[in-house]
Amino acid sequence: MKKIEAIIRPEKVALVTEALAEAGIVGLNTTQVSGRGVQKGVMHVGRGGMTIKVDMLQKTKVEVVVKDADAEKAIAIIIENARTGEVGDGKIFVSTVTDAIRVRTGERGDKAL
Amino acid sequence: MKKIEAIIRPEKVALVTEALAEAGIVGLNTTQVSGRGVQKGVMHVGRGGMTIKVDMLQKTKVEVVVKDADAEKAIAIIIENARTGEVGDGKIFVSTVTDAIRVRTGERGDKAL
Amino acid sequence: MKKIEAIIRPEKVALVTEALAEAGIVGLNTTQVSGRGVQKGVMHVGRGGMTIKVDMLQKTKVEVVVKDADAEKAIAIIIENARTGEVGDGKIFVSTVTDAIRVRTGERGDKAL
Amino acid sequence: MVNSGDTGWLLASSALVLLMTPGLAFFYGGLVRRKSVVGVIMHSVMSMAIVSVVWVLWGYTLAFGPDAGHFIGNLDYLGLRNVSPTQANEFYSANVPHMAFAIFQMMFAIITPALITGAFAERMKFSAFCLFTVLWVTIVYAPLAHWVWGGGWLFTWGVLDFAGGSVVHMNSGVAALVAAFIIGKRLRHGEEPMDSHNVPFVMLGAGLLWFGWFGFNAGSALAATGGLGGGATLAFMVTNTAAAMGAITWTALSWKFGGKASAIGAASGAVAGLVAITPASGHVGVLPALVIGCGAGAFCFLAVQVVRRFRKVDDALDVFAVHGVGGTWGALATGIFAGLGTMGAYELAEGVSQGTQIYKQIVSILVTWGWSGTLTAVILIAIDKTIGLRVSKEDEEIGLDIAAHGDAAYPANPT
Amino acid sequence: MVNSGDTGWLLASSALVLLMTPGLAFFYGGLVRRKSVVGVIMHSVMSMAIVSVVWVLWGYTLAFGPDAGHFIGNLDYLGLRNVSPTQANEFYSANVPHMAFAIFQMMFAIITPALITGAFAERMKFSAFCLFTVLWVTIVYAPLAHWVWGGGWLFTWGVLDFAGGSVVHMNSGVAALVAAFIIGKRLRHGEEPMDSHNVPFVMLGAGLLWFGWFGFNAGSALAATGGLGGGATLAFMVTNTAAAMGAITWTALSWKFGGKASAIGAASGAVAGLVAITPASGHVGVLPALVIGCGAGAFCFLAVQVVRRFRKVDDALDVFAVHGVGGTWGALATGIFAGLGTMGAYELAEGVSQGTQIYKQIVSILVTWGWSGTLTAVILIAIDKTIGLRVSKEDEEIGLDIAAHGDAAYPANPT
Amino acid sequence: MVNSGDTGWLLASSALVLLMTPGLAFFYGGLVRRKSVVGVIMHSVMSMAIVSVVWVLWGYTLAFGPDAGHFIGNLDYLGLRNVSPTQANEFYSANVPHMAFAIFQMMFAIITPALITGAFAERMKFSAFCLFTVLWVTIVYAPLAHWVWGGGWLFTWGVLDFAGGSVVHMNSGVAALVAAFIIGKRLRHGEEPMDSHNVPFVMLGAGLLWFGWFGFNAGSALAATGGLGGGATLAFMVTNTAAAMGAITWTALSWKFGGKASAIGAASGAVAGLVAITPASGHVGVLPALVIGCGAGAFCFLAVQVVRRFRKVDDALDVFAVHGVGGTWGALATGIFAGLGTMGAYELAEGVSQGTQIYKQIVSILVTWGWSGTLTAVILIAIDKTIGLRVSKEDEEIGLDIAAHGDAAYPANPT
Ligand SMILES: Nc1ncnc2c1ncn2[C@@H]1O[C@H](COP(=O)(O)OP(=O)(O)O)[C@@H](O)[C@H]1O
Ligand SMILES: Nc1ncnc2c1ncn2[C@@H]1O[C@H](COP(=O)(O)OP(=O)(O)O)[C@@H](O)[C@H]1O
Ligand SMILES: Nc1ncnc2c1ncn2[C@@H]1O[C@H](COP(=O)(O)OP(=O)(O)O)[C@@H](O)[C@H]1O
Repeated sequence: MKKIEAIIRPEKVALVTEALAEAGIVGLNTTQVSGRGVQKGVMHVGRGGMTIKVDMLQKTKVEVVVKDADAEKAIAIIIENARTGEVGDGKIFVSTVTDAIRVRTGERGDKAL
Repeated sequence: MKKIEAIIRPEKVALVTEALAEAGIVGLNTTQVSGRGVQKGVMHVGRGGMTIKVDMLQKTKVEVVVKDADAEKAIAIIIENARTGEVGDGKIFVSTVTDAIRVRTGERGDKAL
Repeated sequence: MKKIEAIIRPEKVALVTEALAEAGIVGLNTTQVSGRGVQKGVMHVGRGGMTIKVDMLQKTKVEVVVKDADAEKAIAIIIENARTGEVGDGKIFVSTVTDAIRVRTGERGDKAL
Repeated sequence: MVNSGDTGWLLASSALVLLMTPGLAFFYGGLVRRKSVVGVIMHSVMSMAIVSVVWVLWGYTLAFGPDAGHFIGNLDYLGLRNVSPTQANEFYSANVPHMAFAIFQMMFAIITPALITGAFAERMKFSAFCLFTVLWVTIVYAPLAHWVWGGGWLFTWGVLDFAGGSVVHMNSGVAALVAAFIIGKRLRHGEEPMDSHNVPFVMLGAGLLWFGWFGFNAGSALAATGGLGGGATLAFMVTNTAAAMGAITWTALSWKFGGKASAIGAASGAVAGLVAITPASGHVGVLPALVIGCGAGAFCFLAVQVVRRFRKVDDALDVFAVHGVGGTWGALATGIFAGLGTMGAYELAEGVSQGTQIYKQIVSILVTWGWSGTLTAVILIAIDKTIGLRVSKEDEEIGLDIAAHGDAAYPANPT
Repeated sequence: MVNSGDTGWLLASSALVLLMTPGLAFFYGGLVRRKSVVGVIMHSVMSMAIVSVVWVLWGYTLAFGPDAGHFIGNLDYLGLRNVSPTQANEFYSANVPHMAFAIFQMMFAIITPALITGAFAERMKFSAFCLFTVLWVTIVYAPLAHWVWGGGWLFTWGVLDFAGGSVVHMNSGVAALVAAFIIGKRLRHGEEPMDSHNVPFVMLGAGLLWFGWFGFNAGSALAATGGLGGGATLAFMVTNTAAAMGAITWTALSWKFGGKASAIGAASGAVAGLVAITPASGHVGVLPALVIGCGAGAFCFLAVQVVRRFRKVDDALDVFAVHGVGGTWGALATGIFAGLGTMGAYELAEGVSQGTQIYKQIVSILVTWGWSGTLTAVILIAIDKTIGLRVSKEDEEIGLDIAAHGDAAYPANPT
Repeated sequence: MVNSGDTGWLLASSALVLLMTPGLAFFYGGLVRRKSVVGVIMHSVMSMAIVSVVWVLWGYTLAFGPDAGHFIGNLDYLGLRNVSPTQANEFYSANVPHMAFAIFQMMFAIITPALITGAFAERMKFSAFCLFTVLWVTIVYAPLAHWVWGGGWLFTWGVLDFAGGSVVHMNSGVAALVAAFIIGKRLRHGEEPMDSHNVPFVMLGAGLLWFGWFGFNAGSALAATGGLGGGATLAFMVTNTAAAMGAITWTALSWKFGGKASAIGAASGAVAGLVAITPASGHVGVLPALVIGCGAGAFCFLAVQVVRRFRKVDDALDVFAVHGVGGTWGALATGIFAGLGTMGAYELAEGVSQGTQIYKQIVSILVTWGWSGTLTAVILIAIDKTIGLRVSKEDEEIGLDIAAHGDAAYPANPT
């Protein structure tokens, strides 16, 4: 199984997750994160307007665990729906998951997805 | 080392983490996530009650890195304490962690857990 | 590629991320998590001051995916900047990422970081 | 004569009391789980909307229409006809327009059912809630208000309830207990934590309640100077004093027994003190107010522990423990302390001894408990048998914010 | 004669109206995306700051200075000279100090431009917003206030606008539509969700608005008893009634057509009801208020749907649909219902039939739309051509909280 | 004679001032780190509770009891005996019941120690805080209030402090600086960011403060018309004007020097303007108020920068920079502008020149600084030596919300 972590614009989450569902990839979860990439972050002014620091931008991480066979499909769908062509569109990271378990039934492996 | 990510009902987090601690698994962290699985998500109505979209349900991700030997024990404890038998009980994903470091001391590997 | 997940004090995040940027490691994301380690957590009192439960402490997870070659450098920077020497300084976990994709361009692998 | 000073004060007080309901929305909203905050706020907001309409149509005339048999008001004021915006109704107050009195009373009718909602939070059908509000204000609230304030039998008999210890607090507190019992416990209640999701909201709500309560109690003199009981100034002062003592007492008890000086405890204690001083506020002096506030903090704190131990009922936000118990203590304390320390601003009616007054207060307590408990049960059972009282298990699991209102308080993926 | 009862009430009302602007800040702030809440709140707060200064320097004299040609006030009150803090200005009210009247009017001038900001939320340059506020209050607001309230031609001619249906609501609503059109849509509007990030904030804002509106409408009698129209008490009662009906109606419609009893709908409906009753509040009775509130809920609900379908314009927070449409309905309804059900507290001017009054109201609607629409456009285009109206694409993407104000509402990495 | 108009206004003002303390709780609560918000709110809430009780028991009589040697009030009003809820105390005001005056003054005594808490936020033991509040109100506040307002020597000598520039603001500001110094800096202060965790809360607090301040200043006339100084209307107007100018000035300075128009800056500037106008509010006209507000924004902005550069002291929420510096500027400005632009509503006492008045004001500044600074230090050192002032390192690290109050503001795992 593969875990696909896509860090995308929050505004694109609804599009991405709907498209994934249409392609049969229902199970997933999302987290609010802050991030910095090429789009480097911005100045922040404290009380009195003098203490300046760098802040990060708000992103959403979409995490979806899929069968190995579905990984490329999922990646393609995410790219298609999260892209604006502007800096800040985000990154996708892929890693290996060794097992999955459905809490309700105890089922394991691909069946648990 | 194994990383166990359990996406469970927020209401079950206290039970799960207490049970883990009793079994000697103290170190862990939790994150608020939103998720969608068999329990598909729900309609959301905007201002004026016309713009409808799909929203996700709130879950908590419990993340615990354990020695390989402890993985099955941890999984069993989580299942036991997070289960209601209803849809939405959640998923557990297992993956491999290649190293762990304790920031305070710089210790590495299993000792750092 | 390596994914480095550092769970540190929220107060240290700015220091850590600035130091990483200076070392050329710009891309990263952060998440608010709650955690428990040696620093075990604390009592919580409900309404009327009678229902007692254990709560967890607020931490920030800094997640950065780097080329294999950069992993040790990143770890060293994080340790240096996140350390106070007190319990609660945090943990770093390292795992393997099999692929990375830049959404905007579709570039893959190390180039996408 | 209708005058601008008293009228201005009554209108300002009415606005203050109105604000208590949004205050309550935040007090309650902060105390529930994150998935239920909008639903809880909606209970308060829709109480404002529904009761306002019921009141002008038929509520006011039932409660404050010319007395019919010492039991109910007649229909002379249906749709507020004959309720002048410029002339006084001498029976209630010669100093303010009749309609200003109707406005002020409306605000009490709004908040009373809103108080109850804390008991059945997170699990009642919204349609059932709406229907319940209409019926309860009409059947339970209006007659009781008539008896105590509108010239009904408790009024004539000399029961003291300056600003609503029985009409508002005992009434809603007992109804809450009954409602919690009839609707049943929240899913997995007692097994899972169901703690407050936002303590600052609780404190904001408590702050607005404290603020608005000055209108509630000091406005109940129906005049800025002179007026009922010991007058607005006395009521204002003892209100603040009891709130303060309630907060100190509850905080201290939580510190002693729970190990921490709980902020939710401070807020709850302030509310408990405010509840208990309500019936007494125009009738007692400052030192009795300290005692009343202290008692309120202690008794309500205790009641929360006791009710929570009693696992059969899930009065989600402790409405009974705070308003039922606090209101009862206040009604009793009114009898005990009436006339004390008011420097002549208020004295017991001629020929009435402290003992007699206590007796009257006890009767009013029993009447209120019986009336509210019985009729609330009848209404809720009737609703349950017809349109149903409780949401589906799925909706409760998801949370009413999304399931019933389609508005997640803090959306899963904010943009 | 200047008296303490009426003056106290007017000062209290002024404070209530002032609080509406922070209330609006939260109503609007909750409705926008998380990255824009501070920017939206700043719009309201800076309206308070900027208009307060403009008002005392030259705004008040332009609006309420002695009439010059039925078009504008002269400069007698420049810098508030000749505006006594103790003596009345008999033309406006004999019962309160002239300066108290100037204070009360100031609060209206503050909130009106703040209302507009919902239209161009999340994308206007802060410098442009500041300049716009100064110019708009001076050029658009002050003359219209003079015409309707300050002795100008609509006033003399007998147009009824008790508390600001045209001066405040239509005026800001139409300006909002024009502003939304000129500044253009938010990036990717219509393609991405731009929903409210915090529903409790919306409800808090609505609660404060409802509360403050009692000052807005009942204060507009300029006296606690007697005073303009049917007086403060009548205005207070109908204000509450219309708010309630508006909330019920909008909630019901969202339930019927959207499947859920929306909380944002309840809040929006209450505001719509309050908007519509504003011009009518001293002129109509309680039953007409029910109709006005119900109409407001329905028409504004409908207007939101219609405007949102019209994809060319992005009136971000539906200012036109609520204030423009609600205000227009209110102005019309004032003509239809004026004098009805007020029990003699208010009657149409002698010799004026209901038909004539409706005609006058329609004229006032057309005048307000034309005046506000045209001049707002002129001002905005002028600003656009000079200092520029809209932030850069990058700043909009990042969000104005950080980009313009350097204050993330809820920092990315809170400590 | 006691009359309803003035009494109603004073009671309404008292309610407004009470609300300022919850407002302060949110202003301060938003500014601290997320782990400390409940602790900070508790400081304000417990000030309300503790001071309310101290005040009725012995605080009021010490401050406003019949004068003993121009230094302190005697014990005639212990437990509020002899403080009538219906009769006036002619010495303070003939128009309102004596008890209404005691209520109004109580609200000032509540907020003053609450203001100080911003200095030692996030690190003081809760028990120490409680004890400090009791002692400080008794030893520092009550005598100073007596000197300035209660017939003491500064009062008799003709020092002007309309609504608390010295008694409230300088007093708390100087105490804050001393407290920050004695308790020491927060752990790792200066090394780690300690920024505000919730900007909307800051703005909510500022909005409630602005609103409540109308009661603070305009209520201090002790009458709706007539009354002290130039009267309530004048005080109301200049209060708003100074707040507005303060907000504009601070925002502009943050824009110029920090590159962004800070929202926290706007809120801080409004508060600074309100602080500075407080002593002057009944004594100056509108144009001087513009100057006072502008000066407040500038001086306090500057003071924040200076104090923050001075790394030895950690006045966490800039209490000294805003209240100490703003209060001092206001006291001085009162002398400079007293009587200017008030249109005869207020004039300097006969035979007193502007120069003399300035001299008196300077003396009052020196006295307040010395008194507050010295005695606050004594109290805090005594507490430190006995029960201890500061929490353990562990508790500070965890945050006082959980460590001291057991109530995490937003729980780690909300359900
Ligand atoms: N190396 C990385 N490790 C972890 N997260 C990253 C990394 N690089 C980028 N991100 C995340 O992806 C988001 C988008 O990155 P960005 O560089 O702005 O996108 P792009 O360059 O594709 O336009 C960032 O805000 C951050 O959250
Ligand atoms: N394939 C997946 N990848 C990532 N997260 C998932 C996946 N499937 C489910 N989840 C997470 O698990 C939660 C529970 O899933 P659900 O299907 O409702 O549980 P179950 O089917 O066991 O009752 C979801 O809300 C989601 O957060
Ligand atoms: N085994 C683990 N798995 C996941 N997260 C962990 C684990 N151990 C610790 N953590 C996280 O790291 C944080 C710091 O751990 P802690 O034990 O307090 O640090 P240290 O022992 O280095 O002082 C915890 O709050 C928790 O979030």
